[in-house]
Amino acid sequence: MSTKVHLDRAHGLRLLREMLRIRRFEGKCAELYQAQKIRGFLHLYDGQEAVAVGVMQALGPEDAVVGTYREHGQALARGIPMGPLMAEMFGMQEGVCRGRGGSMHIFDHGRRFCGGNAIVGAGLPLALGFALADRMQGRQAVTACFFGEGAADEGEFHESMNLAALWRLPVLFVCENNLYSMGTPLGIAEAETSIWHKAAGYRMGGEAVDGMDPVAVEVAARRAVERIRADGTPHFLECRTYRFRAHSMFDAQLYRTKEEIEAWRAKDPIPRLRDWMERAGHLHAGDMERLEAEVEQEVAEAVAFAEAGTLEPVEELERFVTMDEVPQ
Amino acid sequence: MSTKVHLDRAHGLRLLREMLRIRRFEGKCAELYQAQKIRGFLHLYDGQEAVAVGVMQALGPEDAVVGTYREHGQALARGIPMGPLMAEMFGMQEGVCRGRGGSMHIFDHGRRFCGGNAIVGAGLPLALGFALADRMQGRQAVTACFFGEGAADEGEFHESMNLAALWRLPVLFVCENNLYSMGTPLGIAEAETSIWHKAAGYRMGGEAVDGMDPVAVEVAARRAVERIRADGTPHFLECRTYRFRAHSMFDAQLYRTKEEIEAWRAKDPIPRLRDWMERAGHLHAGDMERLEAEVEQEVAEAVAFAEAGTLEPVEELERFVTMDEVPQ
Amino acid sequence: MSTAPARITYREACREAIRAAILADPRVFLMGEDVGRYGGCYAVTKGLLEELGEARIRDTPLSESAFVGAGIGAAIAGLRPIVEVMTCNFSLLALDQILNNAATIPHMSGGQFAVPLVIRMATGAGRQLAAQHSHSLEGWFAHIPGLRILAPATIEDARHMLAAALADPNPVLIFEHIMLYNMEGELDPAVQGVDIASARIRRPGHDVTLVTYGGSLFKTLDAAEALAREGIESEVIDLRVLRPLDTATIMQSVARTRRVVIVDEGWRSGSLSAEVAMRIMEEAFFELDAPIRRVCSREVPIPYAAHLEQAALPQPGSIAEAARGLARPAP
Amino acid sequence: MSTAPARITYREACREAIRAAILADPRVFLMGEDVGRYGGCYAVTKGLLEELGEARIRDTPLSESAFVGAGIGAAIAGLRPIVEVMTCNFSLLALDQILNNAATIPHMSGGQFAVPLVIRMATGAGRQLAAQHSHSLEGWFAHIPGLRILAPATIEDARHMLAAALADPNPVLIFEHIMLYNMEGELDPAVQGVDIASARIRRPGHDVTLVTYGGSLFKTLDAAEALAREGIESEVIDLRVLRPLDTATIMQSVARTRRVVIVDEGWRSGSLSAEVAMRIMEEAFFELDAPIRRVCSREVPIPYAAHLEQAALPQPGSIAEAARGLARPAP
Ligand SMILES: Cc1ncc(C[n+]2csc(CCOP(=O)(O)OP(=O)(O)O)c2C)c(N)n1
Ligand SMILES: Cc1ncc(C[n+]2csc(CCOP(=O)(O)OP(=O)(O)O)c2C)c(N)n1
Ligand SMILES: [Mg+2]
Ligand SMILES: [Mg+2]
Repeated sequence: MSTKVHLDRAHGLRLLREMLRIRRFEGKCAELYQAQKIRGFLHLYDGQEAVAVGVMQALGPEDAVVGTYREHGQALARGIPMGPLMAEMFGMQEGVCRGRGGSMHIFDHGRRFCGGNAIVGAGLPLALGFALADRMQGRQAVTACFFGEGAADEGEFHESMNLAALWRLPVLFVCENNLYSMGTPLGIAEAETSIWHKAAGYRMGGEAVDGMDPVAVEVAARRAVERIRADGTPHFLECRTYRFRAHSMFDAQLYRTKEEIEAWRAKDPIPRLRDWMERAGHLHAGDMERLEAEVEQEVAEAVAFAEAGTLEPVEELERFVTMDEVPQ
Repeated sequence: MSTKVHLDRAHGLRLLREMLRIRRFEGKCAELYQAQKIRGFLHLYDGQEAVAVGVMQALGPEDAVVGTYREHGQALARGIPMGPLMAEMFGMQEGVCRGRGGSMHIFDHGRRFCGGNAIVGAGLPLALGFALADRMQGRQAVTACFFGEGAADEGEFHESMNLAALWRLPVLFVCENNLYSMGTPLGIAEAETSIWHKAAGYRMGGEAVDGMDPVAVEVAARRAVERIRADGTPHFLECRTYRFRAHSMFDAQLYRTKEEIEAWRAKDPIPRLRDWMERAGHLHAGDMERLEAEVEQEVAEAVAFAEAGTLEPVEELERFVTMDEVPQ
Repeated sequence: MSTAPARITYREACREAIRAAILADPRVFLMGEDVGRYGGCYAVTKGLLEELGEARIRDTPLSESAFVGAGIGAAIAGLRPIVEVMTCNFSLLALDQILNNAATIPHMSGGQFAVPLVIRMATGAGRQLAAQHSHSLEGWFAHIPGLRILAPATIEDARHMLAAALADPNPVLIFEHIMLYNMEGELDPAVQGVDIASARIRRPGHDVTLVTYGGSLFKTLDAAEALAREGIESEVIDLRVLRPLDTATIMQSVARTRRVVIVDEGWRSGSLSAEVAMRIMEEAFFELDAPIRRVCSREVPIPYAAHLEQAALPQPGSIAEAARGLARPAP
Repeated sequence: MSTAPARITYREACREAIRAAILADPRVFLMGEDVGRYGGCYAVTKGLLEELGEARIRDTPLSESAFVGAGIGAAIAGLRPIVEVMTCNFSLLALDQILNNAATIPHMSGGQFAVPLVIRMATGAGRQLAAQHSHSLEGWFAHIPGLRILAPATIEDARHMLAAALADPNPVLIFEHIMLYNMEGELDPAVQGVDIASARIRRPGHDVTLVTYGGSLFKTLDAAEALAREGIESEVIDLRVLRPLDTATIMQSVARTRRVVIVDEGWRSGSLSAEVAMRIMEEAFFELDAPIRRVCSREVPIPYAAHLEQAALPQPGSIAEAARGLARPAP
């Protein structure tokens, strides 16, 4: 696989479509939350789409992904189909986790997608374990581990970075720095606000990248993954991004200004890529409309799938508290 | 207080005596452990005396100290009298903690000495709290927080460093880097083995100092404490040192060579300071003998004090599980 | 101050408690994640930063161990910190500090240092927050010597327990059930404080004693109403203080009713319900006419789906059912 | 392999169990603090690094949360890690990973991922290690659904439980009592494995049932000997598995003896003893001739001084005393 990204028409359309799928899926989720079809905590990825979409381009099916609780985008970009994802949020047994996990706990065994983790920072050690298992079993896989910049405050971040570097574990650390952890701005939470600089403290390679540009993210991710595969050492990618919406559905956003949000909206990765493709002649008339229509259709089908879902029988409540065997 | 250390005769003798007190006290402890007068875990400070003695010169009674489980040296240098310290290790109620704490849990309210903590890294957050309380109550005090380089692996180290730097808390972090955490050499435990460099990752000032030289430690500590008092920001001091003996009384030291130990013994801070003072004309004939005799006498008295101690009545076992009032 | 009872939510009662404590004592301050700018995960502390300033309302980084430990140190060194651990689900990250430092230092230091610290956290399930955000750990924490554990279930307790907790020279943990924050009720202005030592009988009865606390209190009272319609009068005890347990109040009730159901949102095995039952067995075995029953959470990570979540938790129906079985024993 | 019973220590049995497991399955490895170069805090793993190499015997940094979490991830991804948390006193630092990840992911993922992980730790008091190094937390961990909790008390269990734990598709925690490591005894080579589901009667008797586990087993057997000299025949049950509890074995014994004492080194309130008692009350209330008694640790941070430490722990004397009170009720 090359680290050069040939941003031809097909690839550009793919990135656009992937981002659009996340955006429209989540727009629908917000609606459905108001309609009380979806409940619990719902954290939208709105604005951050370029990160997951860019990073996932660099991964193959043999690789693994550990996500956050803001992981719809990570899950969709990883290829988890929309129907079971939406059904999960409806709490239906047709959901990826039988409706037990909800928005914050998406898992997909086949796609090596291990959470959906609602404890900030708790996914990092899991990623080490995946990488260690791959290494010890002679697989060339890379584990991509997503986390917010808030996770970098936690002790587990420190322990995990050290262990990954020390043991040369094939992990791609993807920090989604959206400048806030809930309502706490970065500068209120961290003495060193350049997150990727922290990697150097563990002698780990790292860099910052424009997280509002899927191509930039993809290029950086491909380069990193290639290096990780080659020499086995971990790498750190800080993706500078922003969430356009509230932290969750219960957030009045008293901690930031409308102007700041607007300034970031101007960098919205979707119109930005669209415009670039237009200028480069890669986007033809009607392309956007077709994409939008296709995505709308997919979302509608996902909702229909979820609506048609059934509830797991209460008798199964205790199933899988302990497992009878290890799923292969 | 000046950051210049006037190493005159009096001061030199003081440093020598303080180190000797620790060395001889612990030599006796080791004997008494064999004689089963002292039990539990016993971690000797043998070789590291220059660190505690050097740092404590920079502190006044208004300052606070948080120690490790290898804290005899820290406790003695802080001024905790030998008798109650030895009685503590005998498990006598005349001990500093009524015999409840033993070697790993020395506390002294009057001297603001808050542990003796046997959970690696767990003292760091306590130090932040002391510093915060001093700050909020308008006291100019500094909290000196001791920890081994092994503590730097723990998540609590990371969280504490960040919080101290972020909130500009008056803490002097004193890392006693003796190259091993139990039997694990530094390079096996940490990707970045220069501990003081870690401070920069939190935008905290730091430096490494020869931990086998009490004067070097004192100079660095005085400079740091002065700065902390002046601008309130924390500072990091990595003291490069070595423990001459085993980790604890149960350690066969399979993990390091006799040659390595001998090489470090050549840097023993006590003969080193003694020789320097001799050369500088500060040490007169008979000084050493007198010092040794005085310290021997002090140790003997401490042992006698401990031997004469009494056991806390079993009826008091539950006393202080909860407190009736806050001691002033 | 008006003497008319004011209508107020549990959330507002918590907020007012914090506000009043900070205004009353310069040593008191609040720290925790998002307590300031965000106004608190459950909006408890909204407006306090603006009113009380950054020194007294401190937003912390996501560093549960460090800021809880800093609270312990600050308490030892003379302050009276209120530390908010956003929810008990995150308290595991600070458990070493709580158990090995806060609960231990007073005894281990031979009584030299006290730890007058208050830690607040939200607890409980019911909002479809799924397995990692729905724990009820207060009963589990009650295992630890040296701690006092409070579970305010009423608006009055939410308003007044904090002051008593701050006056205690020991570490006190306060667990606020997430389903209570929106509860509205009257606060009697004549009540100026509450004790943090005793259980309370929230409903008198003579047929069966229902022992509970926190978020389960109202489910239990609902069950009691249903039972009353069937002619079974149950006495409902709100433990309020989970450690140390006020066993006297329980034993007096047992002596009257001779039958007990314990309702506890913790997972059944090893829950506080077992301890309460054992205390009754130890102190009042021969008073019992029937084995004690308990209604606890099912032993599963709480699922997201509403019907599964509700099935996992104690409910008025299951509580009434357990009581019915006791009060009308099969012939 | 010789068929004569070999004399071996509990420590050696633990070591041999690890060694054999690693040799038998390429997916098995051990990681933890000082398990390699140092040979283990309690010398359990001495020599294994030299024999098995760095890939299989991994010294970790002091990062309990990270390496336990890494063990969870590795188990999910196909390995069979044995993670050593040096002692349970440090396990609090990894509790979030254990509870919120290991115990939760199988259920929360709808059965997609299993966590076939074994975590070993030393537990218990008795060596004057003082408050922060003398916890008995195994009963407390037994509150958590999704975990299996083992307390090998005999050399046979120390030797064979590990293999069964590794074969379990679920996270299994093994607690080894520090006072047992030096115990020497015979290992029957004919026994090739043990179950990790059932309790065992270690001494039959008909007057009173003494339920215990781990380090307290031998104190309890001593008490039983003393009682026997007075004519009281006690049945001693070694729980072995603290979660899930094998209640059938207990109930059968209770049906015979009708009297129970539970011995548990955990702090009394909220200890496993309460759960065991409550189970008996739930399943065999009418079989009981007397209230269940328990002998637990006093509710204090364990002090350093030997006489205080011993006073804080269950002892043969206090166990016998409790049983005596039951078996010969006051007239
Ligand atoms: C250990 C822990 N502490 C606190 C929380 C509550 N919490 C949920 S999300 C969040 C903010 C996380 O910020 P960040 O890591 O930057 O991710 P983002 O929400 O910005 O994507 C917090 C504090 C949690 N889930 N886990
Ligand atoms: C959290 C925790 N993990 C493990 C231990 C066991 N332990 C005791 S001392 C020690 C080594 C600590 O090394 P270091 O911090 O360098 O201090 P040193 O012993 O060298 O003074 C370890 C691992 C502990 N006490 N606490
Ligand atoms: Mg963020
Ligand atoms: Mg060291």
